[in-house]
Amino acid sequence: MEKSDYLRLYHEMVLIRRLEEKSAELYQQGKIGGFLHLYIGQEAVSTGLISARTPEDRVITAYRDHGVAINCGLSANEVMAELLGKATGCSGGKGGSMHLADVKKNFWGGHAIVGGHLPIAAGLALGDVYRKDPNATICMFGDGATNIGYFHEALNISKVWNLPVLWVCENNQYGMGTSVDRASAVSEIVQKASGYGMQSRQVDGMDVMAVRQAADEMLTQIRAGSGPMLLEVITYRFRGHSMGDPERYRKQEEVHKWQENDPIGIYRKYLVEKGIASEEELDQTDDAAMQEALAAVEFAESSPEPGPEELFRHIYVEE
Amino acid sequence: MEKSDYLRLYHEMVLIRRLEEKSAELYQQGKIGGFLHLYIGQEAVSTGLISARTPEDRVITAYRDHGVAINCGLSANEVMAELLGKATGCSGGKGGSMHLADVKKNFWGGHAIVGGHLPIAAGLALGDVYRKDPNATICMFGDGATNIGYFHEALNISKVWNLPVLWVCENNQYGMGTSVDRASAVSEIVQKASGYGMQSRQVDGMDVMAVRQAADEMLTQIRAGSGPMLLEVITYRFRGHSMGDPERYRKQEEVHKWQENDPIGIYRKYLVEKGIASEEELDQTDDAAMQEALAAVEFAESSPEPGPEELFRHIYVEE
Amino acid sequence: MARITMREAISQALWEEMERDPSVFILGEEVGVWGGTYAVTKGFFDHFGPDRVKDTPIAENAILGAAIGSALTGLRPIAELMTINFAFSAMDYIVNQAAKMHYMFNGQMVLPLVIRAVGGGGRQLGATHSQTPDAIFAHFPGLKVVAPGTPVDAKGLLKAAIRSQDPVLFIEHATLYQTRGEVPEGDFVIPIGKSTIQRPGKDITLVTYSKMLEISTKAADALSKEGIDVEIVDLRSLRPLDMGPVLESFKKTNRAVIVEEGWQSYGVGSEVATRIYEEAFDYVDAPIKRVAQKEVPLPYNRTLEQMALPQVEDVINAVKEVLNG
Amino acid sequence: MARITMREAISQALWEEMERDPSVFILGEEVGVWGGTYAVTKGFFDHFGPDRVKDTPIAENAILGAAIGSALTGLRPIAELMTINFAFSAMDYIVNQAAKMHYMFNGQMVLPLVIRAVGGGGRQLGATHSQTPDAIFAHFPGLKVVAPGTPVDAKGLLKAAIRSQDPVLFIEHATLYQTRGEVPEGDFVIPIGKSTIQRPGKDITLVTYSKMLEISTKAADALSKEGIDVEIVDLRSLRPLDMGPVLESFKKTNRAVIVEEGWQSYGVGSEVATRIYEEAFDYVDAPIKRVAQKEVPLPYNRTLEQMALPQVEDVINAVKEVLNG
Ligand SMILES: Cc1ncc(C[n+]2csc(CCOP(=O)(O)OP(=O)(O)O)c2C)c(N)n1
Ligand SMILES: Cc1ncc(C[n+]2csc(CCOP(=O)(O)OP(=O)(O)O)c2C)c(N)n1
Ligand SMILES: [Mg+2]
Ligand SMILES: [Mg+2]
Repeated sequence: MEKSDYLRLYHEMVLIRRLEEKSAELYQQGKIGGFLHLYIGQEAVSTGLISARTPEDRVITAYRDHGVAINCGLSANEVMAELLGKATGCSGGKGGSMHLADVKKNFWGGHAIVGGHLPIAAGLALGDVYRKDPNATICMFGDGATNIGYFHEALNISKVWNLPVLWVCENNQYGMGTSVDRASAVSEIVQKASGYGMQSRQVDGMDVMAVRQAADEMLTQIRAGSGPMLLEVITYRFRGHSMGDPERYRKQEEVHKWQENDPIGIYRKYLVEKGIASEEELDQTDDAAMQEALAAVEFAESSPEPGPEELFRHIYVEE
Repeated sequence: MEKSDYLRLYHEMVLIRRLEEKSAELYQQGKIGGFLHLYIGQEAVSTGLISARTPEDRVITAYRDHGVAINCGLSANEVMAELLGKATGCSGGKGGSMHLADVKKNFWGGHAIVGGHLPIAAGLALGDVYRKDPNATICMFGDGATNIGYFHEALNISKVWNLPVLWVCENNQYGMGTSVDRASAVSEIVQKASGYGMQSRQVDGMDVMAVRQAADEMLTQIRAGSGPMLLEVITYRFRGHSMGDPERYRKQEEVHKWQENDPIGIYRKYLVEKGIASEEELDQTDDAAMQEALAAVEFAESSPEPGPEELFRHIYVEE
Repeated sequence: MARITMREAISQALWEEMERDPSVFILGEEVGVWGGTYAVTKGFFDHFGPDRVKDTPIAENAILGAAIGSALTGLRPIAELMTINFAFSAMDYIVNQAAKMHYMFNGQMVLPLVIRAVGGGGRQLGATHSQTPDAIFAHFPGLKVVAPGTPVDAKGLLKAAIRSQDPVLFIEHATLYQTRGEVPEGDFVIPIGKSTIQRPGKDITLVTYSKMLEISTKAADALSKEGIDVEIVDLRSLRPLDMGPVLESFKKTNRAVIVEEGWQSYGVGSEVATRIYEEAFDYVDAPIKRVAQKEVPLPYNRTLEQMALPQVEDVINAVKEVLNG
Repeated sequence: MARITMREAISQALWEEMERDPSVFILGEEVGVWGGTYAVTKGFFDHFGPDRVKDTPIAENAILGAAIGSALTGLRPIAELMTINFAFSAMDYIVNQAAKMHYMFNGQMVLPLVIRAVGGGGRQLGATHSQTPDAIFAHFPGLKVVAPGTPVDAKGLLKAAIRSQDPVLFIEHATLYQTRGEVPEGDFVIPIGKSTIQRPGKDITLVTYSKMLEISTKAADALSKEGIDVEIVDLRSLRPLDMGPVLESFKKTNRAVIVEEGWQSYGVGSEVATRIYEEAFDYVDAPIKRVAQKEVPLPYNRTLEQMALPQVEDVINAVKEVLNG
């Protein structure tokens, strides 16, 4: 990795953080509607993961998708505009926070049915296999999603058909208010791989470099034909499940303990200690990210709403 | 086990065989309609299994249910009458071959949606737990059913809630025309237990005593609060999936090889070799079973059809 | 009589039935520790404990399967689907298991089961999370489908559903939880399968249910200022569908508009309209009109979403068209 | 023109499209080695190989999810549901994913996808396996729902579905596979979304589709002997629903009966009837009648099952009632 790569990852993580802080404010102001699921605390996961993909590798995730979108190369502007439901949003304002996507950047969305996108990920990978394209598909989902039937059918078929999928479980300890041990028969999600005869690995999701390395190694094998693998990433969401979560299910001390392991702080420390970047350089990146976030808000707020004719567009390709 | 117990099991197995042979004839004559899934070759599984239950233990299975019904104590008459759609059938002629049941005998059916009855089995067990009744629920299903989401959700929740269920996979090598290795990521179904942190065991399904023993040991633990367990029973269906199966997916030699391990033949040999019963006694049992099967056909054929008023009965309890 | 919210009314019904009958219990995602994502079961977990207020994994099939199975053993489960959109993730249990088992096994199996599901659009939740697909569930004999529009109906009908021996899908509209209304104190039951006149009038019959009762009432208020006297019939349940009050009203007014939140095609309006034509043809003075959701997946953007949903204006216009028709 | 069966017609459409376009492939339970449980894809596996004729586990969500995902990458999957009843086991993929993705992502995602599903009752398969729930799928904008009644339509419409850029649910009636009809040799396409007059007549309009076209035709034959001249309109697709030929016919005959196999409530008949009343009210000479399945889960017993399904006699009686109405 070049220095610029290191800085790029740092920039992405900080940008995601700032964008989401801003979006929380806009939500409070009623400018964002619907559900808003913040990724704050989990930025190292998608940042590390996506940094290991080639542009041809496909990415698909659940509704907690702001970070992934940024990592996949969507602009802060089009992400923020989508949250505000504007015509300039990446989904034209029709999708909202849970449905970011940019097919040209191989980011296949943002999906709101828990686990529902896993079988679809298998299909994306099947497309590559069918055409003999040596790409991988990265499919991210939460710990809660591993208990639904979709997970089972998708993992099973991916192994039977030897599909090039990296299944990535972001174990942030809770599905809404239900801790892993109250919802899953096994508390180590990696253990679920054995029911599919699948290789698996567990990694610290607060350490972007660790995530990147694991993803890199696994994706390399997958692209070479190893078949699907399961990666469990241990992480934590610092905020509620979505805006308005009463958070009765966890203690503030627990949150604070995890916050001490802020993935941005850890990475910053790593960069400085390894002599890759100076505090000043990182401060500059912080500032740049803040400016970008503010500009995105400005862009989104001043963007036009989709026109009324949009209501009946895109129901079908062929009317 | 008393001698009469041994003979009872032998009688059940032979009776199932004869009844099904007869039902195949009646199907050819057009007297049975719909789907007819024969259990021939698998008789040792349900016979051994159900022989280990207490009357309070609940039993539920898929559409391949004639054997289970007999083992649960339904009469040959009411089973055969149901196959012919008669008013005297155990489901009043409304259910047919796939929907035998007798709630009073704790046989909760016959279910036609693959894997669909597994979550329901979890519910039956939940009922017992809720009332603190120390019963087990025995839930039988095929190898093919282990690939559907229902299986996953049911096994997971049964473990999370520590439900007293004995999950029994009858691995007869195929789901319709698809062999286990073409459908399942792991060819040993027992291996799936590890994804649920569940105890499991594999047993020879052609050996009724082996099945009985495994079931007995596992049920005893389950009733004592061990939580759910998975039992894989290795077996084979000698006939097609249902009537009219072209059987393009397997070789006749394979079928013949398995037929050499006829569970009835094996058990008969066991009884004679152990000196538990004489050939003559077993011949008598054979005859009795044949008579019972013939009488059941006679009963069913001479039974009345459900009257037209039945069409609108039982849509709701409260109209 | 107290003026309480729909949320309180539903909460009371659940609480009282659980106090009354120990075989009643609740299961679903976030019903326990969280207190229900719409706060309907707030406080239940602490009071009734984890065995009677069961948090589940995200596994809709397991939830409904467990509900069905335990109902078969004589319990009275109330399964909560966080939103009705997730019913599609466990559709088989609703229309192919719960709706069929009593009949298919010749009455042997009895399923005293309630499935509570939160429905409706209007909160910018996007296309997959904003549906009002009530009609498709009502298509299936064997199931009862209830969707109250007022707090009192919610309480009385939910109690009836819990005490019913049959499987009931009970649909609560997310944007009605704050709606207030008079609800008698203490125990009362409103039988399932009875439409009712919510507002008497003589010029035209509005047939509606659930959230659209609110919209229809606002339209009626506005119309009354123009001297148009609207009668509103609330279906309250889609199966059984009680046409009695609808026909009675129609035979008086000879004109009708049907207002539903879901899509028009193959929806509630078409069924009700057809039944009116079949059973009161000679009373029809003008073609019946339907007001329904535009036939699009519901968009996130607020303006577009509101364009797609039936508005008070739409009802007013439809009424005027029918009166001039 | 050859007289071939519906099975052959469907088989030909699949075969020819796979020969024509390498991005077309088939996946589903028993479509390969077995040759399709209704023998529709017999011989395909040997000819096209396992990559293009993919046997799947029993996992309807994986089947439809894989179809959707691969369609997104530009392939043209044809996913087979062994019967439409199993659609309930993967409902979300049909109504909440396939039907919504193009819209929700603002046109970015394109899903050239066909879901073939075998539907219908009449073969004593019992309540869970005998349904005709076509209307509930047609309720959802974003999906196209096609259900042909003749071999030529089956072939032409299936080809159109395969070439379509939109997700299409293609419903084949199990008891029509042996039905024969004239089918032109070689390539031809019948556009989706066009109703058609299958039998011209002047006294009354029968609106129907799929299997009920056969029943309606028999009824028309019988009625013609009594001098009653029936016009039959075949809807062919339920979404888009093309009312053009229906209204044209109705404006001529002024009387209609709608014949569908599924349950009456919230079904096809109510939608079509309501549309006729809305769009041709002044032409109505008598109340429109619906013939449909009795509102019961379909029983196994043959006599009861046939009692529940619409019969030729039912259509004849309905026609006479409308003519005398
Ligand atoms: C099928 C389905 N059931 C329920 C929900 C409601 N729901 C949305 S997010 C969520 C929790 C998911 O938890 P997890 O998979 O761990 O992801 P996280 O939110 O922690 O990122 C639930 C229950 C849904 N969207 N889809
Ligand atoms: C959800 C669902 N999908 C498909 C089917 C059709 N089907 C009936 S039996 C069967 C094979 C089941 O195989 P297995 O579970 O191994 O049981 P076996 O028949 O071998 O006893 C299939 C695919 C069904 N009934 N339900
Ligand atoms: Mg989580
Ligand atoms: Mg099998």
